[in-house]
Amino acid sequence: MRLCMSIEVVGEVPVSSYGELGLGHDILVGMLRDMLLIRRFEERVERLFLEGKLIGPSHLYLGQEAVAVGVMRAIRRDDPVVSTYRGHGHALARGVPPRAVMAELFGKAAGTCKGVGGSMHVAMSVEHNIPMATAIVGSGIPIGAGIGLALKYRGEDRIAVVFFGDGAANTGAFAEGLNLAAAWKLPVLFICENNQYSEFTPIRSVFAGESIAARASAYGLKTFQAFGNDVITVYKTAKIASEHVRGGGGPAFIEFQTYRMKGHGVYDTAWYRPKEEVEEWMKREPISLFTSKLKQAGVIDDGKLREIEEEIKEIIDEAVEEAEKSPYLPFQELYNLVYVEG
Amino acid sequence: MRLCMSIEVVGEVPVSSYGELGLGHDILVGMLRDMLLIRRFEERVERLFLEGKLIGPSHLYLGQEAVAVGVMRAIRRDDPVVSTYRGHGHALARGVPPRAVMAELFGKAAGTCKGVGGSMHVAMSVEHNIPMATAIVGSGIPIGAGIGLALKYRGEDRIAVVFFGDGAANTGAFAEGLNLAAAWKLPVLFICENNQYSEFTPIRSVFAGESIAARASAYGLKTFQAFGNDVITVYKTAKIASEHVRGGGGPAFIEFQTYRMKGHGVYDTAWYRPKEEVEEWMKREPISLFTSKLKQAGVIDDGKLREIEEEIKEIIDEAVEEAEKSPYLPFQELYNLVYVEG
Amino acid sequence: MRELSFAEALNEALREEMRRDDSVIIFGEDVAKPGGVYKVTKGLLEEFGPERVRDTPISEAAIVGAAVGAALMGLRPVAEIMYMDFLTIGLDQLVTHAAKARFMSGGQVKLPMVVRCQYSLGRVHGSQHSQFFPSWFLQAPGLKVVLPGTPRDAKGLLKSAIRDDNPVLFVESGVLYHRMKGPVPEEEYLVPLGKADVKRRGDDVTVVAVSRTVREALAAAEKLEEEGVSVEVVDLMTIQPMDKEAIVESVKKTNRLVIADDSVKTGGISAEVAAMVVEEAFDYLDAPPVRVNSPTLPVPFSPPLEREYMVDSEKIADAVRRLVK
Amino acid sequence: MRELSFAEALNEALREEMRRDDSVIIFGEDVAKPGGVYKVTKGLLEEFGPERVRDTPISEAAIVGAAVGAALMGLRPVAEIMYMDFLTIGLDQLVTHAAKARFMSGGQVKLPMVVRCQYSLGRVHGSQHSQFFPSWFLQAPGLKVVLPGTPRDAKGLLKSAIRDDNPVLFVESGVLYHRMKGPVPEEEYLVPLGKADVKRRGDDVTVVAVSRTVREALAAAEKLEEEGVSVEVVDLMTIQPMDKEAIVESVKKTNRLVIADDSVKTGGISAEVAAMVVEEAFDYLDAPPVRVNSPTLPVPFSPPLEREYMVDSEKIADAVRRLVK
Ligand SMILES: Cc1ncc(C[n+]2csc(CCOP(=O)(O)OP(=O)(O)O)c2C)c(N)n1
Ligand SMILES: Cc1ncc(C[n+]2csc(CCOP(=O)(O)OP(=O)(O)O)c2C)c(N)n1
Ligand SMILES: [Mg+2]
Ligand SMILES: [Mg+2]
Repeated sequence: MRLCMSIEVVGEVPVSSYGELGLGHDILVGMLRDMLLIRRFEERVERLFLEGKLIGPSHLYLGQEAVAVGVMRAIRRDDPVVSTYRGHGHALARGVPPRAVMAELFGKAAGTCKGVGGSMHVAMSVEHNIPMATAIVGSGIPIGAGIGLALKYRGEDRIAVVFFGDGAANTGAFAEGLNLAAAWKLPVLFICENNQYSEFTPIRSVFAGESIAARASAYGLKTFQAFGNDVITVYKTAKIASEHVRGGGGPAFIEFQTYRMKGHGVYDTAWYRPKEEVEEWMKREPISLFTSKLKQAGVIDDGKLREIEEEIKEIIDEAVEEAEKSPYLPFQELYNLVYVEG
Repeated sequence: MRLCMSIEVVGEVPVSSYGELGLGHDILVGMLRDMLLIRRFEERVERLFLEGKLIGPSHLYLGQEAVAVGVMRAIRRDDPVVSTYRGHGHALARGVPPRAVMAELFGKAAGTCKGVGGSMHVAMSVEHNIPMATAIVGSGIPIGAGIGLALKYRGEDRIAVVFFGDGAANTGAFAEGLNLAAAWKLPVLFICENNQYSEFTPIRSVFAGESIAARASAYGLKTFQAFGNDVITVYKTAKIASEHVRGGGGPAFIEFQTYRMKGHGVYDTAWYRPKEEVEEWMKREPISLFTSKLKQAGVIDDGKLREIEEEIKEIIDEAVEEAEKSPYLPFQELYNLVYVEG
Repeated sequence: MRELSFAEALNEALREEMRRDDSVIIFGEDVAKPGGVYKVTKGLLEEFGPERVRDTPISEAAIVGAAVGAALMGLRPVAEIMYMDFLTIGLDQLVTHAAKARFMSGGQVKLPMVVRCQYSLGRVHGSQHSQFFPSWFLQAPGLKVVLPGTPRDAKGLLKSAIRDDNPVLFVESGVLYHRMKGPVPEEEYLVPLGKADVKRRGDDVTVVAVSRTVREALAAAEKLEEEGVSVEVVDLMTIQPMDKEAIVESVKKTNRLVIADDSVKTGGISAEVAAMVVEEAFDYLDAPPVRVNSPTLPVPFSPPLEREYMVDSEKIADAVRRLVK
Repeated sequence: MRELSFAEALNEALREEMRRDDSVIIFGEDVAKPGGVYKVTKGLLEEFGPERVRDTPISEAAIVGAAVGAALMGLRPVAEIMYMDFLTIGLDQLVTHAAKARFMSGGQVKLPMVVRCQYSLGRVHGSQHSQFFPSWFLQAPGLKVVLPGTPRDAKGLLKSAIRDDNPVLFVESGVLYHRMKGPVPEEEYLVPLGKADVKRRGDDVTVVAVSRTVREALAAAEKLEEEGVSVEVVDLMTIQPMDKEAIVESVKKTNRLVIADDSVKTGGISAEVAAMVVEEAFDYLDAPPVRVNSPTLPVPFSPPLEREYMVDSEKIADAVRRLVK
């Protein structure tokens, strides 16, 4: 017996179709700006680590900017998001102020989590509808299902959006969470950022079966695949998928193909990756890809680009400066963060 | 994109093909006898519980006899098996003496596990190559993968065989274990006894996606589906699948459709099942099905049947009698069962 | 006063809280149509409908994880894990997420969720269905951990747990569900979390007990009274946060302490109680605290062996006798 | 004697045991080609090949479960769980299967397996990557639980763990991997499981320590010596089974006890040690045992807060000073 599942592959969106998607020039430039903000922010973070000003683990979002930005633009600001330890990009794309993100990395009280969370939980910002950023691979998936359950129960038209990596697809939490979401037809959009590696291990070497998307489909989810380095393709795919979910069609799943520009964490040189592979992907690196498309479409020129870069540099400089001089939380305050009183 | 997976559906084997499978009359009668032994054993166990002579949880194998017997006959006696809390049938089909099984249910020292395990672990018998019988749904699956790993590493031509129910397909352990087995191409045959219910809940109501088989296939396993109440169909499917595995083809998965004749445990009346559904399945109950086929083929007659029934009755009577009068393990002996000394 | 079984009392608590607050929802394996394998959720589906009472797949990580997610959005989920043993499968969600989410977010979020489970020690379920390890959660600040010992407390504590804005692990003794009946007021009441309860006053020895052993401790106290020994029985009820004051106060009066709980001895609840009392009231102790626990062995199936394995009133009484001798 | 780092010592242990016995195999996340995220398994793939050194998918239940299965068949798997936090995901396999399989089979099977993990407290990893909960496993008889505190012990204990026929949980301190060097003999040696080690002789106070706190205890002892206080430092090394005799013997000599470990205070390793010593040597104690632990809070990320959170030599010394005052 041949059993067939349908997986919707969304092709790369040509520049000529940007108009059809309702994306005006301002929005397009805004998306590039968001991506650049993440890019420059992460480059600065990397530098701060290498200078020893920041310590601890830190998982940069370099190379995956198109996914966070495309998805965040496609969903609503009030849709709750579940992020991960690789969450700097999710936070910035969602509009969490760079100064709060930076202060958190410094472990300062002005950080999103008062410095108590750190890089791996920096995206947690209730104000920005990111109630969870987990450092445990796969664990955001059942949590996202639970968020969807609450939204459905309340009859809201919001949807839950959960980010995770390719490695998460091998976890039990992935299986249990997807099954629950699909069995209960919960309004959850699952976003798998397949950057081809789980830490130092290529996903293909520890993954069995056709694809991550095929697995999701076998768990009964409406499933999509698309190229994750093209922000407009990401946007379009997330738009279609989120409409499916918001319309009551049950959970959807998107596998985006993307690539880490650097190592797993700041100290990882990514020596284990074949040079040709890296080069191949760098040709399709999201920011130069989008910049050249926007130039081609006449949406942006070098002058505007410089302007954006300057604005961003200022924002980041300020964020670092403030973070450096702002205070730590007094230790005693920690005791007030464990339980809700009363 | 349509993504197609192939699932091999093995059709019901007609009586006329028994010869082609190399199944002589002795073997066929032997298989019926094994099934009858399980049937009568379980009926007696049920009675002992209702009389209050046995206590604790007990999950009868009534109605699924064809799966255990068909599979055990298809695999080799030295293939290690992982059983479950619904393991009486697996043990008996494997040749564990009924007296040892019965003594275990009575909690006596003469039991397979010295009375320390009880009904849910009664199938554990190293002598009979059943090194594990777990009471945790799904947990046998990664353990089976580990057994397969050992066999592969040692270059043995044995294969691991793991039994579990439909409910296990929703667990994280299922997903993690299947992925590991497939990624490492381990020699493991996974047997899912889909008896349509997980305790009191119909599997369909808590399961998303096409089928359990489709899930297994998405995890990259060679996958089969067959009717589990026909012992020869079970035998044939398990034979094909085990040859695939033994031949180095990597793990295989079989989903057998079957049905519990009674409740989940001895005290469950199965009130939650629609009468028509039960009736429909009872028409295809494995023992009458096979008996009538064997009669049709002229392999067995009522006289021979009576003979078998008498032999079995004697075995079971003796098992109960011995179990009742045999001693418990002295409590102090428990201390010697926790660690291997030295 | 009317008498209810442990299971009935819990059922009433759930029912009342669901009537009171529509943000309370329930899910777990076999809790809806079947009404729970031990009937604790009986009739709730019928009264509250399938959106509020849900049967889950067998997937404990998803069950606890979904509770975390739902609680983050302001619902008050009550998730049932059928046996405490299976809680290990959802433990990452309970310990690494539920317990820490508020802290690691810098106090931004709260998780008003309850995870209910029961342990089946005493029901001849063998090694994999009888585990009792609440002491683990003493290492997981952020959780409250509640273990009722009577139907009355079960109801009042569960109601408080549901109303609490923190994640609560609620551990029930399965053997008590239908075998223990007790007075339960008709009118509404709450039993506060974090407070111990002196279940019996006495002067010679303090027996601290929790969950199933409370009944055993009370039976022991009864016997000992006939022997002229006056026992005070303190029911912990919540082990995290622990009501140190109540325990210490009792010990300061009696100067002798026995702690009885269903954990295996090493690293059990009793270890923390003993260590804490020694810290806080060393000079008041006439003798070392005695721990009455199961031996440090897995649980055997065989009925007489399981019986011998378990803490009972006789073992508690013996410990007290040795202490006052 | 030559000096090795903690990680190097562990690597040598693995290498020697793999050379000695081809039933020893290794698997875990990133352990093969990458040589482990902390380089403990560096070079093993190259020496022993891909059948014996395997990268796994991210699936801790499968990792521990596969170790159970392989051990049931007589291999000696050494499974690596990258952070102790992730052990919760494989806990059903460790606690409900590995620890109980022998017992519940009536002694038929044995499981010669090791699960290695590390805790990253002290490496500013935040709440979800710094947990330390070995005391849980005091409730899981059937497991041995080993925590080395020096490179020498790390090597000798790991070798013993691999040769042991029981399932062993081997917990390493990640912060020591590359920051602690110490003498390690060139010639082969074993350090036995189940035995504590008196790391320093003294008369006034016994400090029981384990894992990372051993170094802190020794530093404290050094300081205190200058102040005229003689401290005996007992390194537990194995917490299950626990070497009661060694601890009690030391306390009988010094009459004062401080226990320092990286658990949060309630329900930590120190609780069991304190309760046990009080039981066994109450009359020898001049003062109540003092527990020096992390406060009962999740681990904060912020570097200075994490530092303040942790047990250090100063906190241990203070506890001793208060005790001898
Ligand atoms: C359950 C669990 N196991 C292991 C880890 C350690 N770890 C952190 S990130 C990571 C790789 C995750 O890969 P992937 O899911 O592809 O996400 P990516 O880092 O590529 O974004 C691993 C193994 C973890 N955090 N959680
Ligand atoms: C992890 C886990 N969750 C829950 C249970 C309780 N339980 C025991 S059997 C069972 C149903 C299992 O159904 P299925 O896998 O279909 O096997 P069957 O009993 O039908 O043979 C459940 C939920 C368990 N033993 N383990
Ligand atoms: Mg990845
Ligand atoms: Mg079933």
